[in-house]
Amino acid sequence: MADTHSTVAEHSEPDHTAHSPHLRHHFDDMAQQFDSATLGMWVFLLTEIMFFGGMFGAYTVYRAMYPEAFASSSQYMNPLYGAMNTAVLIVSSLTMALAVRAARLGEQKVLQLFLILTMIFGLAFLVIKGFEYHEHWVDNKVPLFGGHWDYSEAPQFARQAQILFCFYFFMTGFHALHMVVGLGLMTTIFMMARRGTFSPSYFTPVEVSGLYWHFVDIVWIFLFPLLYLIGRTKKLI
Amino acid sequence: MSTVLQDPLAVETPNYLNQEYGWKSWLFTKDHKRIAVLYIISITAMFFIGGIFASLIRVELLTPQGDLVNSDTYNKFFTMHGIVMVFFFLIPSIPATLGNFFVPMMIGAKDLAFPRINLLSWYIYIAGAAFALAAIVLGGVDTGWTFYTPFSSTYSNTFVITAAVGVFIAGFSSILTGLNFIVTVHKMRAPGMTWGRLPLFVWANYATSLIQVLGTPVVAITLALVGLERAFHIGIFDPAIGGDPILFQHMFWFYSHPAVYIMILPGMGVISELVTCFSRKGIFGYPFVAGSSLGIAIIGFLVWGHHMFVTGMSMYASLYFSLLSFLVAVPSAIKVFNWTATMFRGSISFDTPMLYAFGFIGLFTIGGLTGLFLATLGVDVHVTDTYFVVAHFHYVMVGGMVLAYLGGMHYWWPKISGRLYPEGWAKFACLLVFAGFNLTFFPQFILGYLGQPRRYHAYAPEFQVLNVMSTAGASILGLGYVIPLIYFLWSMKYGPKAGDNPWRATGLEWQTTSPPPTYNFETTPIVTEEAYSYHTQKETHVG
Amino acid sequence: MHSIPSVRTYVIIWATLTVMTFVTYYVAQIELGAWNIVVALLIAFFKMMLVILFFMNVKADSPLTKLFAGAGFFWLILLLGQFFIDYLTRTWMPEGTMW
Amino acid sequence: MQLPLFPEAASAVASSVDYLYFYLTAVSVVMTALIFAAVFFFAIKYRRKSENEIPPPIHGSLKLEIAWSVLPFLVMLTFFWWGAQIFFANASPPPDAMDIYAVGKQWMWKIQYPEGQREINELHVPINRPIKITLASEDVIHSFFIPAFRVKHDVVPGRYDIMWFTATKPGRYHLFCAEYCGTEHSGMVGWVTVMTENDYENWLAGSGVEGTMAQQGERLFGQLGCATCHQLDQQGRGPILRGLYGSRVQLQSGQTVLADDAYIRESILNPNARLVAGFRTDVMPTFQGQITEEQLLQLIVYVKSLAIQGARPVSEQTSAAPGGAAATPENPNTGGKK
Repeated sequence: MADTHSTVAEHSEPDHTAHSPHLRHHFDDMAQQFDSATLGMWVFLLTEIMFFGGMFGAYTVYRAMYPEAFASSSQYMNPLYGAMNTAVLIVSSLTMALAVRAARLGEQKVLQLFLILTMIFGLAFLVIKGFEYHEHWVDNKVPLFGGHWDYSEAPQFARQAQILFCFYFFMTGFHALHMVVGLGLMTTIFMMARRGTFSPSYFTPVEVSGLYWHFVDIVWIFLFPLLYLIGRTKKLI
Repeated sequence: MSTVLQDPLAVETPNYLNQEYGWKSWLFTKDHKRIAVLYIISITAMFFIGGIFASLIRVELLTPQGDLVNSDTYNKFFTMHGIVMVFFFLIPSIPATLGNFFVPMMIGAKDLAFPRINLLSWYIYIAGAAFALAAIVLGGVDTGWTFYTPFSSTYSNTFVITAAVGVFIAGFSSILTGLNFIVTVHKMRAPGMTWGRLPLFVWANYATSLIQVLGTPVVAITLALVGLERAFHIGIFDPAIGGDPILFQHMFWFYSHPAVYIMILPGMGVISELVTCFSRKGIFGYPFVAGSSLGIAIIGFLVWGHHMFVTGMSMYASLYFSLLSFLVAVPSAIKVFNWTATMFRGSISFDTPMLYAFGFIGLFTIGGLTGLFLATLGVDVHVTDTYFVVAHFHYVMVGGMVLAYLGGMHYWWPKISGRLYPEGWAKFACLLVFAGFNLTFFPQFILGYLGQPRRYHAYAPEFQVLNVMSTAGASILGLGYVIPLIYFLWSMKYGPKAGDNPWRATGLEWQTTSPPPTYNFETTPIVTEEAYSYHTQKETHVG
Repeated sequence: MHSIPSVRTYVIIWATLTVMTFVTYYVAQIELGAWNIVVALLIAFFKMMLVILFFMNVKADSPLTKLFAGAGFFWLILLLGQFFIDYLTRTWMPEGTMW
Repeated sequence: MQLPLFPEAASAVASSVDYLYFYLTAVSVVMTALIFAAVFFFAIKYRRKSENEIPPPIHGSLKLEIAWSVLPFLVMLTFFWWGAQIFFANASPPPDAMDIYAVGKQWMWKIQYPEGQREINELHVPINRPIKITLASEDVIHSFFIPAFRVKHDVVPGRYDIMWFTATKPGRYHLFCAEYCGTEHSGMVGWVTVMTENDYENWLAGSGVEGTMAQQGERLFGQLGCATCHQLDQQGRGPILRGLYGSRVQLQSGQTVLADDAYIRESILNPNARLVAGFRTDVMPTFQGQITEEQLLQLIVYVKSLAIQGARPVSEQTSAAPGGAAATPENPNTGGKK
């Protein structure tokens, strides 16, 4: 490589920056910048998969160890809430996908509308989740705070069921945390959209936030059957 | 070449150091080189903090009775030594400093793909370090750096959560650095810089980044579970409600075994640069050296169970993990053989970086081979959790990683600072490190097979002689670390100007000025040759 | 950049996802023994693929994106698979050491 | 000053571990010597003679790469094979092994013998007899490590771990805790005394004990009120325990389970976890937190002593019954909750 510099590309930087005020100096062109950003988000999602993967792994081990205890505690979950929330999230994913589409096509009003819809569905998810948490609290099914825990209907599972409830709260809690972060992203994107930041040649933040939003949706797609739908055909409590 | 060459005696050219002044220009910089310097300062500080704990451990172990400090204090010493060194020095060491500085330069990029995330990762690192230091100042942690449950989750009365939060946060710094490198290597290469032409240091950092991105989140969630279990007294790993403490170990080592490859792989990358430069010869078997980095990164995820052979894990799992542990030794062996073969019919000089490379090859060979003892089921039962393990991983981590880091720092110091360090002192320090290191850790192999368990505050009197030897070695080693710190600082002001390419090395980082300008290259380079094409260098000459 | 899918495609995907959600809900009420979980996971996997391929538009994306998306699941399988190399074979041991 | 360089080998397995260790060391020394020699030789032979010399390029050799990947791996496979053989040979104790029970507790080892002796941080074993140690932990993970025997096993709370060895040389050897367990981890050490068969018998006879371990368990069985429901000869509110140990038990869930140490332990601590078919969940209280691991082991040894069909209660026997003997499985219909 010693002499590799002997030919030197005449770099046409001013042209590129002139094209778009959004091109950062260290990139050659917008395509490179867009590809980098989306690849970056995918690598980040890789991290997220493993982050939730750690919990899914531990969950699977315990579920294999104590299938009945897990099934019994699943009966305290309300699958209607779970299904509703799944539906809500899927709708929000649809609106998110449509928002990205609008951004690509440069339809500013449509973009803002779908971003707002996405936020509304995201909030709806959190509200339903809140009701659900409240029910568990009233039901004494919260082993987390050393108090609200009563499992006398099925004492044979009383101890191990705590593990499932711990996973339930950790997994849905971390998922809800991701929803909150997602809502923050949406708000930022919405503000940017209102300022008219995006155009068919620059919509990277919308695209990247969309990927994140869909990922959070996917996590829930797995949480729903794994937490709510265990052993629903049996009467264990 | 003459177009980029600068007269070393000329007035300082504009570079990343003199572009701007003042603390704000550093704390808000987005230049990967300045961020690398920030990292160098912070990990050096953490290294010496960890080093102080190491010295205290060694002083305590001079006598078998454990009479210098009480056992609680001693337990905190080795825990803080482990946490600081592993999570705040070894893991960020090469990637965040030399990698941050040179990966973009070596591929001909102006910066990393996400400069702001790069800066963010430094702040996250500092936040994590602040928690770890807070845990020390508040009274320490006594769980060992491994945080084994149920001791960490239920029984310890120390600042476990504070330290775990520190490690959790620092993990995200590591993830973001890895993410940045992956995207940079994929998307920011200069024209002509194909995958087959990437310098091996870049390959090594790329492989490291994969581990950082894929492994770190698992340890993050594991420590989060321990922290939550401790805070709310509920049990994921608590046997009282049916939890399995061994599951914690699985989850912990899923990251923490690959993490040792986060520590050693970039070191191997540095050695590939050093051996080629100071043999003035292309690497022997480029595809194998590059591929073995990826091989280590992937197979490294399949071997963690060898930390758990005596835990009561299924013995069939032990069999599986033992076999794969031998498999991961193969790519490491390939590297050592190829470095040696690279020297064959080379033009070998004995500059300080090359001395460190010799040291690395020797010590890493011993470290790697003793790793085979630990992968062997029947022998591991006896030596696991003894000083044999301590000696083994220090041979790899210190003998390997730290020597590579020091070698790399000496090699690239002229580029980073624009100055030369004093060669005589540097050779002397290198000798001290090598001798001190061996005196410290070789006796520990013998201690380990004799059966001295690790993390012992007081030990059986017959082990004293070997322990005294170890402590004596540690004093020499400590001196060997302090000397470079002094002369590096000294050389920043008084060292002779280095010139752009004092080693006559290939590699794009040497084609620009020293220190490099803010965006590294005045014009984007175009690459037409493989890495380490020393044989085409004939006519060029740097004064 | 990539081709832009039509609104119709998105709506069809959404409708499929919603239907699958109700399918998974009702299948869970039918006794299938060990197959309950298999069916539930297969449906979840199918839904995930729909989201990834269409909503996240990986179908039209570069091989590199596909590689990275796939790598995540590969590593997840490594994690789970190797946990179970231990947990599934523990009971093979001559002594009943599981509690 | 003492300067030992190699540990004493005092068990049947020690020398086989040592031989493998020597083999590994020999291969390592040869490999290290080869690499060192090559590096030194090249460094001197090919040292830079003039500042401007440029050596000819060598790109590599596929044959060499394959050779130095495959050959070392084949050598490593011999390590693997040999190591696995030792590991598996020592995985399960022979059926005639003598039982000893050890409980790890921050920060001491509590040893119990079936004959009733109890010690702290001292283990006495006879020479040339396989000894099976059942390990339990009261709190955190410990590790039972006897360097002279080359054996070690973690003691994980919530379960029983098993290790075994055959001592071959009389003497006193270190017993260490090898898994970090808190403040006085390094104080959790003791001694293993290996004695000739005669000395061991004398030692057993010389120490005053209050009955065998099974008798201690039987006393506890009475004190805790277990006997009110678990009667010896007729069906009470709990299952009959005679003949239970080693049999297969029909559970309420429809599965069957082997009544071994682990199952009995679980049934005492968490009675409803695996309930025997035909019994109610609200009868037996949990004993978690009310009895120590040592007492649990005594109860288990007592239940074990009832395994022999038609055996009388231990108080009427002269010595404890050996464990592990399988009794006829009870009729699942009359079997029940313990």
